[in-house]
Amino acid sequence: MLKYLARRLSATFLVITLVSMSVFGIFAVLPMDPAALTCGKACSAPVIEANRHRLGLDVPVQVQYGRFVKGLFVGRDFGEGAAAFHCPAPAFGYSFNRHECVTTLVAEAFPVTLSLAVGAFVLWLSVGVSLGILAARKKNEWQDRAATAFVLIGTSLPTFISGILILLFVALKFNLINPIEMGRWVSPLEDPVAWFRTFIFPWIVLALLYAATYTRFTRSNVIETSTEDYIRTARAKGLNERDILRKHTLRAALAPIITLAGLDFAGLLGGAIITEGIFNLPGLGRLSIRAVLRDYDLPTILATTILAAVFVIVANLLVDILYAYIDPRVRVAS
Amino acid sequence: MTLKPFLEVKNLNVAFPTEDGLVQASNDISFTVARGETLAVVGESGSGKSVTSLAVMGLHDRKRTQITGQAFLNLDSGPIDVISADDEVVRKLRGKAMSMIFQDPMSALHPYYSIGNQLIEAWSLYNEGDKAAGKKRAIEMLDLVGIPDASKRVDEFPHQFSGGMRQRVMIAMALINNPSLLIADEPTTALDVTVQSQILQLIREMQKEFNMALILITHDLGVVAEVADRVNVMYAGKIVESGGAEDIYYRPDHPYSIGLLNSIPKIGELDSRRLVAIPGQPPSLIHLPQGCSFRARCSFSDRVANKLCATTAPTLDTKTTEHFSRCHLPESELVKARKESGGI
Amino acid sequence: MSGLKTSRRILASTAAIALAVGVTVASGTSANAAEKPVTGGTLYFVTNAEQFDHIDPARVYTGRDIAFLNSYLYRNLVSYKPVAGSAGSSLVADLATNTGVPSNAAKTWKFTLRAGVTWEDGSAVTCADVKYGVSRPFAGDVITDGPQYLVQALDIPTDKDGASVYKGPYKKTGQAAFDKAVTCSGNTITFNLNRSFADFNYALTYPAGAPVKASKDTGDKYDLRPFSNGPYKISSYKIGDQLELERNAAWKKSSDTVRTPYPDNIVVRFGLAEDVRDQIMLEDQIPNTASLDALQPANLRAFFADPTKKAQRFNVYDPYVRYAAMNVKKGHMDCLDIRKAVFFAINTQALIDLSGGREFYGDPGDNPVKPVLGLDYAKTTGNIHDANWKITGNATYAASLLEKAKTSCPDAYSRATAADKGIIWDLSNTATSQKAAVLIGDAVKAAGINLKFNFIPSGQYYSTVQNRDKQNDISTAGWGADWANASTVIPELFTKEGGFNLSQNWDDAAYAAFKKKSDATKVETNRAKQAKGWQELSQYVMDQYWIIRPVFSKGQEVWGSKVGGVYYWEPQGNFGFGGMYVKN
Amino acid sequence: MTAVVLEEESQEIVQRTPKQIAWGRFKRNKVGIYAGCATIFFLSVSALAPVITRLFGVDNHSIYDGTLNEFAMPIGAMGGISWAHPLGVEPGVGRDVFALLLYGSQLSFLVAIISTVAAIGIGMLIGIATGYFKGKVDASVGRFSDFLLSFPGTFMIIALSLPLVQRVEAAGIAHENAARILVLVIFLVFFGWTGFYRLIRSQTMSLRERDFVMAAQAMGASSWRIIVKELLPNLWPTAIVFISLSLPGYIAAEATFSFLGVGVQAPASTFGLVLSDAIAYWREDPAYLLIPCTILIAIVLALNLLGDAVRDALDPKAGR
Repeated sequence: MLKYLARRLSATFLVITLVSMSVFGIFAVLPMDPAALTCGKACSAPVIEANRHRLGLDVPVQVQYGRFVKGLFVGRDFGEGAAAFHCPAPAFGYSFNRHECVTTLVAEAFPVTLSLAVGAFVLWLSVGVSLGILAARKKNEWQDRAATAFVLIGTSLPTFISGILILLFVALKFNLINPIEMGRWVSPLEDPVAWFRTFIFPWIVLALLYAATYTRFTRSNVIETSTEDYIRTARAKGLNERDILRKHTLRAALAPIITLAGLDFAGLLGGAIITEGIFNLPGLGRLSIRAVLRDYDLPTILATTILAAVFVIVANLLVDILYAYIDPRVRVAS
Repeated sequence: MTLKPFLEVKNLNVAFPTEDGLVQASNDISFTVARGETLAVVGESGSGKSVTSLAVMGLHDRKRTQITGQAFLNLDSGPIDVISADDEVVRKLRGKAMSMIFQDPMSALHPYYSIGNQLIEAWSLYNEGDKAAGKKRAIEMLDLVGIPDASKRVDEFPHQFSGGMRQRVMIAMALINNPSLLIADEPTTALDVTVQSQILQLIREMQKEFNMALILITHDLGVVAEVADRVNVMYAGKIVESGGAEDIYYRPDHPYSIGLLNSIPKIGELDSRRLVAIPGQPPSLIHLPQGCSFRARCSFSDRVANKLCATTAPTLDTKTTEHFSRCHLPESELVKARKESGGI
Repeated sequence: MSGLKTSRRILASTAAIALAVGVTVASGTSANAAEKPVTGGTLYFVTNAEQFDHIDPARVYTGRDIAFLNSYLYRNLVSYKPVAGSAGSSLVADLATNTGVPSNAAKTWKFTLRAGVTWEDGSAVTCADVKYGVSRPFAGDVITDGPQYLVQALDIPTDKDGASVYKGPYKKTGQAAFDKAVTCSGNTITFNLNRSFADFNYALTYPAGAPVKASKDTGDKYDLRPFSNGPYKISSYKIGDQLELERNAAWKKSSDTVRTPYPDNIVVRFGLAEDVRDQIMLEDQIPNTASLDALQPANLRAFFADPTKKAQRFNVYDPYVRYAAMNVKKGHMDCLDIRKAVFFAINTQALIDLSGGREFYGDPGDNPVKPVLGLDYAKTTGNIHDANWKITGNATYAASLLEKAKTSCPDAYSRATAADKGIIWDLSNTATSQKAAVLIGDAVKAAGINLKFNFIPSGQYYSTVQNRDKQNDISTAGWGADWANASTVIPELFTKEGGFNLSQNWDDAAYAAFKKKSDATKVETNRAKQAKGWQELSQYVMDQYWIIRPVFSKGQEVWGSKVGGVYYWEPQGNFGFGGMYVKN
Repeated sequence: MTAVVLEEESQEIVQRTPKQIAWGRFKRNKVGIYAGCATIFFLSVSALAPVITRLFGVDNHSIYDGTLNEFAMPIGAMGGISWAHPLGVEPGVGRDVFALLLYGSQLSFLVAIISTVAAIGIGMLIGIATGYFKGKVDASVGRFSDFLLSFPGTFMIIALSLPLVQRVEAAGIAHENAARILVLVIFLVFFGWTGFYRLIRSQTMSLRERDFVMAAQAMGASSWRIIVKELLPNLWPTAIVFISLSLPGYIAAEATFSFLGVGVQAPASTFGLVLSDAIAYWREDPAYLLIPCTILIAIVLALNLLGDAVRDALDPKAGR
């Protein structure tokens, strides 16, 4: 197990390195010129040049990458003379458009996205899994049909539509949110009620989409597992149906959901662009979209992209470890 | 036989409604089996062997199955008809009064739980006592079924066991609560030939040890010879022949039984005779043909007068209670047929 | 909305305004003079924007931001008078005791600082602070985006690229030259300029000339937390979230004749979705709120149609002229007939309707200079006064111009008509622009012109089109004068040195003469003569069709029922923030 | 029970081909039939957009004078619905919404179908190759697909589409909307093929161990022949199920991206563009928002239902 962990960890580290290098490379070869884009109104060639230097884009991409990596470990200095300042490690760079170390921006945005992801995750997992189990148990009965209808509506509604409809025709129309506070970050530790009110509609929108997938997935897994020989064995032993479902069917049927859920959750941690946009949530998704569309803020773009990838990669690792914990076959085989 | 039967099955029918029609999987099945007795049920796959025993165990989904008839378990407290009894009543019989082991030991154990865990779970259903007591009993049972180093292996997981070992575990699990009836559904089919006989041997020992009624389901008549007291031969959902093991072996009454016997090799005769497979496919259980359902595959049907096979389904000939069959073929022709097909 | 972000502000002249197309200013309601302002409470502002473009005084350049920050956070040597109407355009002394004393043919300007003005930490605002503040815009690598008037006007040598030898207070390169140009003597600061600059004090209404305390300067990060010497100070500012102001205890009413701080707290809420912002205003959900943006056109109409909201809105001509700049660089729109053909083909009416109609969007204009500039505006001839011009577009006439181009400039003709080529028009990527593109495309197609559109993300629009290599044939734009002189319009828009030249016209045959006249007009000291020069240059620009279909645009502001004291501050084209209070 | 089902199937195999069985199952699924009809309706209506719009006497580029009031809002109830303009007119401009959506659905279907087919083609090719030949290539392709999965695809499409479109245009490969569609499709395929690849790879690996493939190998059949004759026929049901389940996803994705400003732009129009425009008018002209919403949902729903029915018919174990 330890050896397995060590191997997985080193592989993960390698993938993270590769991903960050590719992201760097991809954004470096594109014909966008952040120096020109952020150079302001009085832009001339020398100003663009100075700007390029200020942004650290006047050196080859591998040097930029080297600085980036170094900054992650020891921090980074920006500016010159009396205007110089330091971003402490882990420094993802400095956003000249927002006058902040990117790490600070990310650290401010992360709790928002985390709240969004966790709440939506809990909601969709509980709704999706319980509906899926219900539908499987009541196969072909009205409960199953209702769950199927829910699944279909959920999967057929792109989030931008459900988000807008819920925002415009429910939340705003019936004054269910305080519009001026809409999307404002409130820590759940300080004001749990306000936090809940901020996130409930975004949670619903995201959960609507994901819960449908999970209902479908759970339903078919439970049905499939129910036909397994070992379920028949459990029944032949004389176990009652409740225990069979709880101990035998669900354990096996829900294990694959861990993989799915882990990756979906990690994907959300990278930022839910559309939902955050519609509900005004200052999370990672809005941070990155703003960086792209408003001012092409390269350090922020790089940081959020790499971070989103790292979330998925790390989730992959965690899911595998968790799976090994749950499924003894994986544990020993590895 | 004068033993009081432990299980009495009377006119059992099992049918599954499907989109294509009603599948009549078990058709008018009656048999008995007593404690200490071994009943072998033989037939091709799909002949209704498993369906019948699953019905006895109450393992069919009642919503999707039509079951009629009766199956009495003669318990000390009095007989119970498991077909008409409540689900909950039948559930409490499973594992205790009757147990079952299945064909494929590879998939019959839950992959996520340790062997010990699964055994203890079965044990604790009918026994008071803490986990340690359950574990002690589990190790004891594993020892009994011949798992070496049981006290250590009890904590291992199914995938760490070989097929034969898993089947031993299954047997240990089925017997952990001293059942009166064990149904072994093709317990050796999925195993290596060398292991097969060990497992059979084990089942037989266990039967003696626990004085159980044993129903051994198999498609392999060869297996039956050494262990069975009685044999039921099933075809297309019906019992086509029933009798003592010797009767079936040496005096098979039904062309299908004859065919089955011909399809197994006999020790010492390996080279002298070709094995003969029964031609054709079994009929659809949805639209059973009129007349004898084996007719199409029977090489002797032309010897029956008046095309009787095509028009009338043969009934069980119950002239003796020990050996009977569903066949129109006269006794004289039978003797001939036995001879022609290999001189049994 | 329209995606036309305008970069500068305009000053309305005090003179009577002659309007081009006979529409008078739909004046907004102003506060009831009899009503007594209330002190206390929290005043909210809502906006769709994620942030103020800048709040570092050296970098602020948009009228709204200047008006806001100047009313609450920091003080300049001189300010516009915080009153409604044309009186608002006059200068008043603020940090200084006077509005500046010019000498040496307006090449030297002296200001004497008022006593008793303090920073938020209680320390006095000194002449050195003003000097330091003025030095910051020279650090072009740190202080971006701000106005360049001081950098250009101060008497400091330039290198061969035309850049000042002084590199700002961070690097201190060329500090001696700066120290010579700006000198402090006691409470008097002297600016030595490199040319006669009769309205230099107007340039100092920009906070780029405001004091900055050197010890509090954090370079780039000063844009998040400038040190206050006004009646409020920043208690928190988070981009994309909100800016909160609280009272600055160190500010003394006695030292400030300009500001009237009524609310206890001021909160600007950023990044609200447009629907949410509109909802708040339409339903008066937060009555102590004013919107920093105009509402979406459809909602704007609803708001202005509601008689109960009569006292919560105004609708005025804003400082801007919105237009389409023709890139006349060779290979682009270098053919006058084609430029004219596009202009005459366009359905101006439909475009104006799309953005709110004449009532809210504005009127077709005939000049890069807006009538509110008074002196410098005169009705031009040609363009919208041409007999062939129709407000809904004149495809037939446009086609005939195109036909003329066939011989006058065959290359441009083939480009404009060939199916696989076509003229490319830059637009910022918004829903309204996409629709405008449909309207424009449909109209010019009827004349036989093949027009394509390049949609640029709105945040990057101006930086993209100002990149001379990336600008396409036609770019939508907007501009407002920096103060009441077309010297902040014509040279900025149409000379190579200008800060906002989207015409790239310096290779145009007509350019040399234009440039010569522009330079001469800029240094003309006789204001009447100068105005005449700008009028003639405007006519010239319009005759060359370097810009087409100018619109003299309008702006709307709305506020909640509990906000009082609102007036339109003409020189800033925005709220007079200082007068606003929260009603009981 | 298991035994019986097996028997039932073995019985049927004798009598009917798998295709017939699947069709038989599909025919019994009423919802699937309705969804199929609806899908055919939507597909043919959008394919015939030029004909149908002509029948209605409208088109998607004309600006209809007199349909808008002086505020550029549609005259008449429900966004200006009338006999002449069955779904109303576009506020601000005055084009016919029905024609806009018809042509828009054409583009949506185009993007979705090309993306699906390309993603499946690539996934199939690589899946079979890696699943059949295994080895180092398999391992590295597997890693690469893991690698791809970790990228935030949606965000990267938004971040990179503009510069990529410029590249495509500069290279003269395609222009304007064609270039935008090309880039969008490439992106969708680039991030979309991995799912199908994994599925096909694992199926190929299991098929590879099946007797009939072993037999073919033993008989000395070439790899190519085995792939074409033995593997492909057994993989097509998976492909069909995947196509029918992916299509609605791609339709929704196209709408989402054009909503976000990636993908086609004016004067062309798709659901996403119309919806992003309609939000500004939701108070004054809710029909302009709700009608395209409803139609888009109906299309995606029909495709989803059809996909479910196809899956049930071809792969009954997965759904039931």
